[in-house]
Amino acid sequence: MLADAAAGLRRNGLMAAAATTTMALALLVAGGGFVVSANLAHLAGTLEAQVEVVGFFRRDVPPAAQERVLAQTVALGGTSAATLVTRAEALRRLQQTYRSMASVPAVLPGNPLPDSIEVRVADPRRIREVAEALRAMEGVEDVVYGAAVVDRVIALTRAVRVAGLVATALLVGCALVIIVNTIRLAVAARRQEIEIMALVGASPGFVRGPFLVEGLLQGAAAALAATVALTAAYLVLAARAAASLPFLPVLAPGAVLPAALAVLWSLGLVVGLGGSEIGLRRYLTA
Amino acid sequence: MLADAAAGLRRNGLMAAAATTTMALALLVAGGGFVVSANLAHLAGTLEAQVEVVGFFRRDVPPAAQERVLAQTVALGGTSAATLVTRAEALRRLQQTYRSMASVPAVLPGNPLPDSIEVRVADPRRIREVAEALRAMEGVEDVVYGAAVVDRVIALTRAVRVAGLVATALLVGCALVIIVNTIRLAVAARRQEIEIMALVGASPGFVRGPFLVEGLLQGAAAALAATVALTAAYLVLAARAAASLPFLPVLAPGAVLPAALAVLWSLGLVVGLGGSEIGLRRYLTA
Amino acid sequence: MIHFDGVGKRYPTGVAALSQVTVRIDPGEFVFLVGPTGSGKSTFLKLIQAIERPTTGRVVVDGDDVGALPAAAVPRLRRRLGVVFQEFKLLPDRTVADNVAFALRVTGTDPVEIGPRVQWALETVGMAPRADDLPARLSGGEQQRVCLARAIVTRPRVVLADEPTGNLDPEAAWEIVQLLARINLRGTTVLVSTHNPTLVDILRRRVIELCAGRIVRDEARGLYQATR
Amino acid sequence: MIHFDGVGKRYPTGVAALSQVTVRIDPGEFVFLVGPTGSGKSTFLKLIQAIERPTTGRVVVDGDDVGALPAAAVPRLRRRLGVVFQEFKLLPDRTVADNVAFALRVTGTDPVEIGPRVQWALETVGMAPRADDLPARLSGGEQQRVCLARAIVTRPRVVLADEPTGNLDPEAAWEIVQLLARINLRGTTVLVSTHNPTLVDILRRRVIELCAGRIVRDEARGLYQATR
Ligand SMILES: Nc1ncnc2c1ncn2[C@@H]1O[C@H](COP(=O)(O)OP(=O)(O)OP(=O)(O)O)[C@@H](O)[C@H]1O
Ligand SMILES: Nc1ncnc2c1ncn2[C@@H]1O[C@H](COP(=O)(O)OP(=O)(O)OP(=O)(O)O)[C@@H](O)[C@H]1O
Ligand SMILES: [Mg+2]
Ligand SMILES: [Mg+2]
Repeated sequence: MLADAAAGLRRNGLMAAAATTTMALALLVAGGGFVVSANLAHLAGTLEAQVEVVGFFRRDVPPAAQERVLAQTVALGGTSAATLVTRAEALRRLQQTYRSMASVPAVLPGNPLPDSIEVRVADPRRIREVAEALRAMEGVEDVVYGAAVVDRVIALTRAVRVAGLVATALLVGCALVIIVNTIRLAVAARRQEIEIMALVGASPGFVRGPFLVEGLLQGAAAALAATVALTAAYLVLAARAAASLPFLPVLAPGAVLPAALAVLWSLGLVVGLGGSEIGLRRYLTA
Repeated sequence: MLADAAAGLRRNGLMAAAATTTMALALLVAGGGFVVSANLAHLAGTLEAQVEVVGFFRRDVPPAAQERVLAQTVALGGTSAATLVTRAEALRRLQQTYRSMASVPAVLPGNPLPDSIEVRVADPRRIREVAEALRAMEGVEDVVYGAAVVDRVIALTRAVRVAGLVATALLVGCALVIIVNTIRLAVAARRQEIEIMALVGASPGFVRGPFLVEGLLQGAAAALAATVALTAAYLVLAARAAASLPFLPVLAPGAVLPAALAVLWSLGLVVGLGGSEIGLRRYLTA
Repeated sequence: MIHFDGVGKRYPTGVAALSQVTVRIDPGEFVFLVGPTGSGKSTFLKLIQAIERPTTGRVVVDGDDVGALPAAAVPRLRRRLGVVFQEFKLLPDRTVADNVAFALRVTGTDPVEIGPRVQWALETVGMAPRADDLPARLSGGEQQRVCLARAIVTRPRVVLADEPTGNLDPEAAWEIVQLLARINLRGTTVLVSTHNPTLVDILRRRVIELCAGRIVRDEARGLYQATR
Repeated sequence: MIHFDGVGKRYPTGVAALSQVTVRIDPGEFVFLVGPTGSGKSTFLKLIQAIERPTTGRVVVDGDDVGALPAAAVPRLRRRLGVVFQEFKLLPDRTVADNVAFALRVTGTDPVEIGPRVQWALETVGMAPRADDLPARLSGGEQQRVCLARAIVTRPRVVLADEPTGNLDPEAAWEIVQLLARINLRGTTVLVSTHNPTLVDILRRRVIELCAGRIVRDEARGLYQATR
């Protein structure tokens, strides 16, 4: 049966080549969509991880009390990191940002900034809760968490995830329809062959067999080609991105390619087989 | 000839439907790629427009001298905006950012911040040049422009533009190959018809005509379907994005759809016609 | 073997191709099916193969009610029949040998047997030297002989031949009919539709004449024309 | 009209289908082309239509050297010929009337003329009642008559008919040949390949006999068999 399928592919060279190329391209588009969407989701996650709550201490709170607040905060759960920042450190950072303030210490009688605690929240939707708890703690004068920024990040990450999913689903759907149509056309071009097979007494299984194996082989060939192209492209692009955009979090090839290739291969094989089946059904009713 | 083409499409209903759907989907993917890439380029442009150079004045520079610096800066060319920021305004902004500094005026003998000039540069690659010119001006003590941030933005926007172009080119290329293959398969399924036409003395033009018109009609139908889908999707998504991500610069439908649809229609028509032509050539050599 | 019982066949277009056909063909018989163009000969043969189903009456082949045969049982029926189609129906992209071998592979014949049996069938019809040609490279008569080779290669119990000599010169036609007669001598039932009076008149076998879908004559040792 | 001058045709497979064929057919002649299966009759007719090109010699039709005809001039040649193909070559997805009309539309006939002329052609071959059927719904003989209708509908100056009676009963065959003879009386050159001795023997027209690609006989008022 494999030999039959191979012979069939050879006889219908042009048609098989056209169908396989089309499938490979469709799979590549779907796989590319998957990879891009995974990276967007990763970017969203990274953004979320950067959202933080800052609590300012009253000027009279001693380090020991600050340590207690830190412990209580960690005990709250839902935080991914919490650190104490002294007023000296805060001034240093401010001076770094606004270089012209380098002269402040000389001008001022002392450092006007308060000590603070910086908390990163694992899930940005819990940020309000963490902020309230922090505000209620002893010695904490004020809590800042940039509500607007948090809302933006939450909205952005949700949008990015939804857009990624929708785009991938759309591309996969398109790939599916394109592949099924391609195989259906290829089968239509061979309806005479199918009719004659039935007339000399081939069982539906015997007629279908080689076509299904052909479909499977085409699916596999297309998936292979798409695998090579996608892997090569991603390796090159990820390396480039890492070199020229170090601050952009690009997923390591090992972290995203296996899943993308799994999608691509299942799509290729299932559709190669299913497309042949659907294409055949039309000519096997008699 | 139009009637012939329409009759041809009716007779080959399933095949024509399969080919047209495939084309529509391929065009949709290509058009979607174009729209997304245009938006990424727009985002990159917005980021670039936000890069700015800040010059700090010595504390003794009078407003008139500051105005002269402003005029000289604008005269430099390559800037898209330049404004003077008084030390009072600067302090207000700082207090807005760091709420705990609300108490600073009470604590301090005076406002420690300098007057400044903020310059937006049209092309971020010219930023260094502008910064140097500003630094050389009379009364300017220091110039800050976050070289690291500028480099990042330049790298990011270049990456985004290249990625957008590459993705669009790839998707358009895929759409092209897919469409040509589809039409070729559809023509292959009708080689008998083509052969008989030639045998009864149809001129190549007469044989080709209806097929080409059919290809053109299919291309137009596919482009129409893709137009409807893309426009609807973009209107909905752009409205959504504007509502929930007000800070994300999404291109107005009127700004991006015309170009995308032009790409899509030219692709649909040219490939519908060209694909038929290529598909036919094989059977008209005899 | 083959039994038509009050069979009528009306095509969806409204054409009544056969009406009230009742006839019995016994194992080992040799039957000529004659009649003018459009009288229903091909339809008669198609009903036996379950390519078409009767609209009234019953067609029984080898004990199976063909009209009521489930789709899954049709291949088994067709494998027991060797058929020469009026329109040849050769696969255009396979060689002559492959076309003939095809009928064997479909029935799951032992692969080592296929080669010799294809060779035998092609030699029998005189097409062995063209085994590796594609059908499009053969003349009409040559294609017809390949069809006959495909029909007999499975050594079926029944051979149906629809106009198997239409494209053959008288000599080649006579050889083919003699071949069918030899096959018949081995016990195979043979049913041949033909427009060739000479063959029918020389062989003098059973003749069933159709006219406008009805059996108008059924003679044991008939001629092409009814003897008035 | 048609002039073969030392024509040889060797197919790429190495088969020499015609060798050293020299013959002249004048306008208004009626010629039977006979010979055993595979003797080169169809090849002879294909050379006239520029479906195949001669490997040696010249084929001249109506003053044109067909073997050297540029591809762009081939359609003009074919439109002057009315052809009945051995394998019918009807478009399976168009009605009988559309198939016949097709030959007219190809030649750019005035659309208002097409209907009546198709009607005339179908009536001439007795297929007018089936004008709206698809070819697959016709019997073999009916399809053959549609082919003939398509060949004559353009009122060509030459009609080539390859085995036009292979699927017809003797009566229908006789009608078709009489029809061809009537067309010939109007001045049309007619070239018919056939395996039917009766037709040839009754009509007694010019007979060209091919054997293994060579002309072995060319008689003005010949019989199917050479008279010894
Ligand atoms: N699939 C079909 N649909 C509709 N009508 C059909 C179909 N097949 C055959 N017919 C009609 O049924 C009648 C009998 O056809 P059939 O093919 O059985 O004739 P036949 O005796 O084989 O003729 P011939 O000698 O020309 O081959 C004809 O009028 C034909 O047009
Ligand atoms: N396209 C082709 N390629 C190779 N060989 C061919 C081709 N067409 C015909 N032949 C061979 O050329 C020879 C003559 O064929 P042709 O079709 O002219 O015979 P014919 O006289 O028409 O026979 P028939 O009466 O059986 O139709 C045959 O041996 C045939 O196999
Ligand atoms: Mg018939
Ligand atoms: Mg021939």
